[in-house]
Amino acid sequence: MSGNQTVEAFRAELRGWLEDNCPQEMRDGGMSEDAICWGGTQWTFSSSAQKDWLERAAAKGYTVPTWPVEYGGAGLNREEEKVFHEEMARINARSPLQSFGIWMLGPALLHFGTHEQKLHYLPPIARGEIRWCQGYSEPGAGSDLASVQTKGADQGDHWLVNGQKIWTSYADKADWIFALIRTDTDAPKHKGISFLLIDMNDAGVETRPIKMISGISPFCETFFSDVKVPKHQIVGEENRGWDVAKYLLTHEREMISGGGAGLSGGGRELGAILAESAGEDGLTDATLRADAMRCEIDALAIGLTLERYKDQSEAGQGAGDASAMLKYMGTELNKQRHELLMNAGGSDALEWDGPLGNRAGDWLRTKANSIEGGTSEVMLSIVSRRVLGLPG
Amino acid sequence: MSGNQTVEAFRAELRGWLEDNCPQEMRDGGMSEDAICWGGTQWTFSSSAQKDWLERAAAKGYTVPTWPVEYGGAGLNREEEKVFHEEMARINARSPLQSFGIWMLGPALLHFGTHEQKLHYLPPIARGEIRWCQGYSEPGAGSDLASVQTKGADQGDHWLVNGQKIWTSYADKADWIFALIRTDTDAPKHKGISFLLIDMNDAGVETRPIKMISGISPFCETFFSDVKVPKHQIVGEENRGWDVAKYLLTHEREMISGGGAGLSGGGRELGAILAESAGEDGLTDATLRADAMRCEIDALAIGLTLERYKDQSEAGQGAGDASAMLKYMGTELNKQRHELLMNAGGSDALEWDGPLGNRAGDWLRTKANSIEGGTSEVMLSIVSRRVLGLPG
Amino acid sequence: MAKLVMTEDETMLADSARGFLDSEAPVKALRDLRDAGKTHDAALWNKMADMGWAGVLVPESAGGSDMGSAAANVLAHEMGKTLVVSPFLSTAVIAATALRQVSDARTEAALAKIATGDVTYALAVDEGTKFDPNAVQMTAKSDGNGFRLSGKKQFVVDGGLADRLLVLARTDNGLSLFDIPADRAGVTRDASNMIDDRDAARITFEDVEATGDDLLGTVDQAMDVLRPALQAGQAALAAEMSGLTAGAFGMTVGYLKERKQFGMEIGRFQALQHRAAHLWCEIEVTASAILHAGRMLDHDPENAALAVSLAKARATATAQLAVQEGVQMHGGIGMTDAFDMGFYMKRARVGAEWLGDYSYHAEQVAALRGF
Amino acid sequence: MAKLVMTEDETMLADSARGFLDSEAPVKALRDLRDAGKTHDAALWNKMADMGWAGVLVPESAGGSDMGSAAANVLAHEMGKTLVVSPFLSTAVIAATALRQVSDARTEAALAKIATGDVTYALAVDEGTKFDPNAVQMTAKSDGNGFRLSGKKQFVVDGGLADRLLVLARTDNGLSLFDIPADRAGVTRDASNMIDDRDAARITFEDVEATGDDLLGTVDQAMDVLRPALQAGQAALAAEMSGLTAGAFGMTVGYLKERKQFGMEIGRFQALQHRAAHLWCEIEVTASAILHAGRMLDHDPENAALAVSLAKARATATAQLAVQEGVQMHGGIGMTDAFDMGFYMKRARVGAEWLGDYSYHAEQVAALRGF
Repeated sequence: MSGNQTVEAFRAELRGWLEDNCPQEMRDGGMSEDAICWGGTQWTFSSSAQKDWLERAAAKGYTVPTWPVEYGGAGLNREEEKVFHEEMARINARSPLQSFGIWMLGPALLHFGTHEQKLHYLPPIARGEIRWCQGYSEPGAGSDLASVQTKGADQGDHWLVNGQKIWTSYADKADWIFALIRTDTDAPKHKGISFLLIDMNDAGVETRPIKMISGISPFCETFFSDVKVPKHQIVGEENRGWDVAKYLLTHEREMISGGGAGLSGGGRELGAILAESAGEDGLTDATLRADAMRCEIDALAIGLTLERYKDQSEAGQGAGDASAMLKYMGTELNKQRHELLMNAGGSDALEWDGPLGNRAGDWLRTKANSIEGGTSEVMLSIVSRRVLGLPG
Repeated sequence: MSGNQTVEAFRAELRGWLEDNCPQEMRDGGMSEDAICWGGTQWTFSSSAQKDWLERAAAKGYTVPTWPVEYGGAGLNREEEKVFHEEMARINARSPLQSFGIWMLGPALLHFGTHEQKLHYLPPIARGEIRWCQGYSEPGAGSDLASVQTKGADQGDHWLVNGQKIWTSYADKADWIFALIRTDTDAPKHKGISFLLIDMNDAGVETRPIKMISGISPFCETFFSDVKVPKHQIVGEENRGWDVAKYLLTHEREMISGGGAGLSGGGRELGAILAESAGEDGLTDATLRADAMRCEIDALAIGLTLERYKDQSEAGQGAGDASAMLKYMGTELNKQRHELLMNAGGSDALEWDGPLGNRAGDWLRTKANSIEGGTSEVMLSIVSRRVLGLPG
Repeated sequence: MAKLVMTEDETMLADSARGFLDSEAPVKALRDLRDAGKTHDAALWNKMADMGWAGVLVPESAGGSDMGSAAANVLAHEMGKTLVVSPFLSTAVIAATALRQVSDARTEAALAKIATGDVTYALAVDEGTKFDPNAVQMTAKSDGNGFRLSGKKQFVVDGGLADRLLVLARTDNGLSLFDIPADRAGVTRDASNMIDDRDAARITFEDVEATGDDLLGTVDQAMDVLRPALQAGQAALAAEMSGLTAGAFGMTVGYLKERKQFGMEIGRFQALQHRAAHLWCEIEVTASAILHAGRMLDHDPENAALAVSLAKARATATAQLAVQEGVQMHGGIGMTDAFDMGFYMKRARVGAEWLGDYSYHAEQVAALRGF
Repeated sequence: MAKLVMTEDETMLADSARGFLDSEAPVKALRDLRDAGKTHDAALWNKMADMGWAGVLVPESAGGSDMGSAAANVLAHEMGKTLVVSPFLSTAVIAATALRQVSDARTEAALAKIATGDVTYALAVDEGTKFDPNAVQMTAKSDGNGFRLSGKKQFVVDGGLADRLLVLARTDNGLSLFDIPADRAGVTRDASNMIDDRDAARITFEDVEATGDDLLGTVDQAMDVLRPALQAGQAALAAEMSGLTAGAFGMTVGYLKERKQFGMEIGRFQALQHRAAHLWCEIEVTASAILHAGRMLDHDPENAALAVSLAKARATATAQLAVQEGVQMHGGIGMTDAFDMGFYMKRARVGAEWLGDYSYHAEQVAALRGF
């Protein structure tokens, strides 16, 4: 059987499985905050369909389709993964599970973790049992992520962690946190940081939600007071946590940029959303039309660029610092797209929970895209120095 | 008689004079390179109408309407000047004379010159007899205008000038040049420069035209080899030429920005030009329409800002470093406007001397707007430091 | 034409307004109101009325100070700086301008009540998601000597708090404007939960009775009365937006000077310097358009359309840029509710839509300029 | 679908093209041609043909190398870098693609001559100032077994040098495409004095005879033949523009590293760094769209319209930005004819208009995306 035949056989099988297993209510293409299933011990399913969908998908490894089977995945290769997303999109299926464990910790563990760590931490992520959050930023650090002040004092078999993190997404709903902790205060800034895994239920861990301009609190401040972290809860080597962080930053940038790419579900809706706002003759408002066309063109081209970098990386041609480019272009575009959607929505978009749902909240949320995971300014400086080789 | 009545009486009188004296051929609103009368000893009138118009206007002081009568002007106040421009525009009259003498040297002499200098130099400018050019920039200096290397060695009753200037507009057609010359090589950069007036016919002055991307050569390189400049040919004090230069730079910036302002003749034509390119239903191309509307709005608002700063300065509220703002906004807009006109012109605009005349040449010319007289980047840095007080 | 320079009177008015508002209505007042679940502070509005602001466009004969549009814009600008919540635009600018287009005892009395702060108004025009008076479908059917109003309005700013409504409806041969009490039978108001925390409502009119007396101006000729009112409102809204732009920009420049990253003030980074400088340039240019609109409304109102659309378009674009740069340059903190920048961003967004968005006014400019 | 990554063959093709062009056709070749008052270098075109480039889209049966659109785009990109002057797009891409849509002895012979460089073509579509095939008014009236062509074309790129013309004209029930020699009686060519110094002409057709044999494809069905040819041409033009963008950008980054002002390299100024970095990001994104267009044309030509319009729109916008930033960052020297940047700016402007401008392709995208 040729590669193509294998892939098509997989498609047929998957299509059948989806037909049988994806509940009808989960086929509404839901992308909003409400529609997401995050998992974790605090999780309450919004419907039995949501629960069924998660359990069935997890059983097949489809919550993390590209992870190895032994860690809870389906072991799909790149071609199969594409087919997987195509078939999911075909029936408008919701993602059965989303989480920082899937997006962030998983890739880090797969790359830096020991076999034992993978076996221990990955399957509960894949099954949506344990929810993770990320502890990188600290108050006042801003773009200077490596200026980590939270300390882990070496106590032999454990570190004693003290300090404070900020912008920890959904820390109040998470079970565990992966965090950058300074374990060597004498070393240069980037050389004394370790990447630790911490149980949020441990004594001394506290969280406080931060209310954002969109009215919701997706982020928290997280405080550590004399928290004991066993030595085996480190990913990678001691004081080499910055390597893990950098790897994940690159990964995160690609992920955030994907949000604006237009080939993802949200992007595919742009034309449809605009058509709704338009009259019978189409979108005749010249200003809006011109902006919409430019946005659509850019979204499609950025989507193709994501695709191209994946292909390049598969072909062994590293994308290198291009993730900074993708992050910059993707997030700036996403902001523009949401400005456009607010504009198209007119006064209907100006109400919380108005006729257009959470359009205003989504719009405000995008403003953080070009700040979190490295600001647009930092991305441009990276390109300037590392790609273009400009001095300074 | 109230101020308003005086002004209206002036309007009536002027209207009659224009009716009697402005030749019909000079009422075509001509703004192109060909339509301009520059004057000077090398000047050849393109028609007898052009010659008549210059002579009649000069006799009334209308080539420099706001200059004092004794220096060749008409002594108009601000209100009368506005009326003058309104009435000229009403009959689409060409400007009878344009020159660097009028725009640049005149204002400098009126501000810094002695009475004798004014009497000596200004009337020939007003009559179009002597054409001036400007010698500021030097090769390699770029935005750093004060890095003047051309030297004037003190020889008692004269300076011996040696060096090279670049971007001297129409130096090959000019009779005299006003130039920044380093007369003290030991002083700090800005403190050893003098503002000298030099006869282009003097021995040792040579010019070489620079061909530009638009195909024409409005600029020259100008070389000075042992040129003797008598001591009385200085404007302002010795080694204080930078004060004069700064004054003129501000003036020049306002002038260049005015080119994009939309309230000047060129601006008023935008709507008409676009209407030509449009079909019966108006300008329906959404992208072009959106750009055109934005350009028109910005042009009008920048025009009002010029107006506002003039009013402020009359009211004794200095505009200060706002000239940097006007220069930046005006020239960037002018570039956009010409991109728009090229776009609207389609393939007709892609030929030298095609159906749209010199549209491509005009477009290319505008690219220098944001470079000459201080780049846009320098303007933004001036605003950042002097207006906003940002460090650096 | 009056000069494009602030007069001494205007400067004094601005200074005194600023002094009052800094103590009585800083951004915190909006925050407190929001946290209390309210959209209106009647006590504040009474104080403003006492200072003569409610009567800024009311003729002296009706007890107003009749200072004109430029002065109203000065007040709106100062209010914008701290995102003041009040029915100033709806009542003191729009309704007062509409009412003074008609000279009779009834409008004189209404204007007097506006000046004293005893009555508030809201303007009900929009029916779709975009401002477009000519698209109004709401009907006012002749019924004996009066009318019966039926239809729905949305984005009625101050529509929840207002005592009276100015309602645009379609009569037999055109549009007519009605001035009716907000509690008249058949009027149902649903508060809109606005992102800028100000008062607004969706309003349903079910067979609402209106007499000939409720008609403001001539039947079928609403625009004679409404156009000047809209223009005054659009110009004042532009001024308010330029005020909020100034507020957001001031915070941002302050932050650039104070915040350190990578060992230095971020205001030393040239890329940020140039962006801040560019923004300042845009602000200056917009200021001219707003000043000009005020002058035209006061001195040549028949020809003010271009000036007003210019001001609203520029103010809208500049405000968006100012709040976007404001949030981005502040980084994460700018995204938190605890910080004020978000309030500016949300107000700028609502102001962008109200009384015609950028595109609406750009098309007005294009039409007036012949393309 | 083939991957969005350059194949080894493509990389080798690019390298060998670059090697050849750097020695045979640097920007100086364009300058020399211009200074000599010429718009075509037949010797250069013959060398290109010898290397197989003229036959890049010609079937092997007709002596071509049939490498496909992606390969043609690779060549066009390399040519763009040094602003190479040649009839490559008109002849090897557009005409060859049109001809191969029809399989007969005549087209086979024509394709063979293209591959050897023995014939050059130009495409005559535009009649107004903007590209719009559907607006063609030129007539081809039935006359016995043949036709009589009357009308005017403009912006016929390579129309002065071409041996043959592909002419789009209106027949009784639609549009038809004719393939006629450029010197046929009744054809008058007026050279256009183009700002990019390349060959172009305005062409008048006065009662020009065409036989049934001169018809390319079916009468009234020009688009069957023309659409693939236009798409191949648009994609290759986008690739050429991305090449010129790369050329201009390379010069600019080099200048930033070398030019000193105020005592340091101007590339140290963060504002310029960020602008250069932004431009690079745009270039990278555009590169993806162009690669994708080539893949779609080669593997799924029926559905390539979106990909092609995307590529041309992006390439147009990115090229304008690159040359504008290029001139501005070079300062005065960038404005002089002695420096090459102006050539890039002028070529970018002509490329922006040819075969559909940004707006044209944006509207195609909008239509295909449903708004």
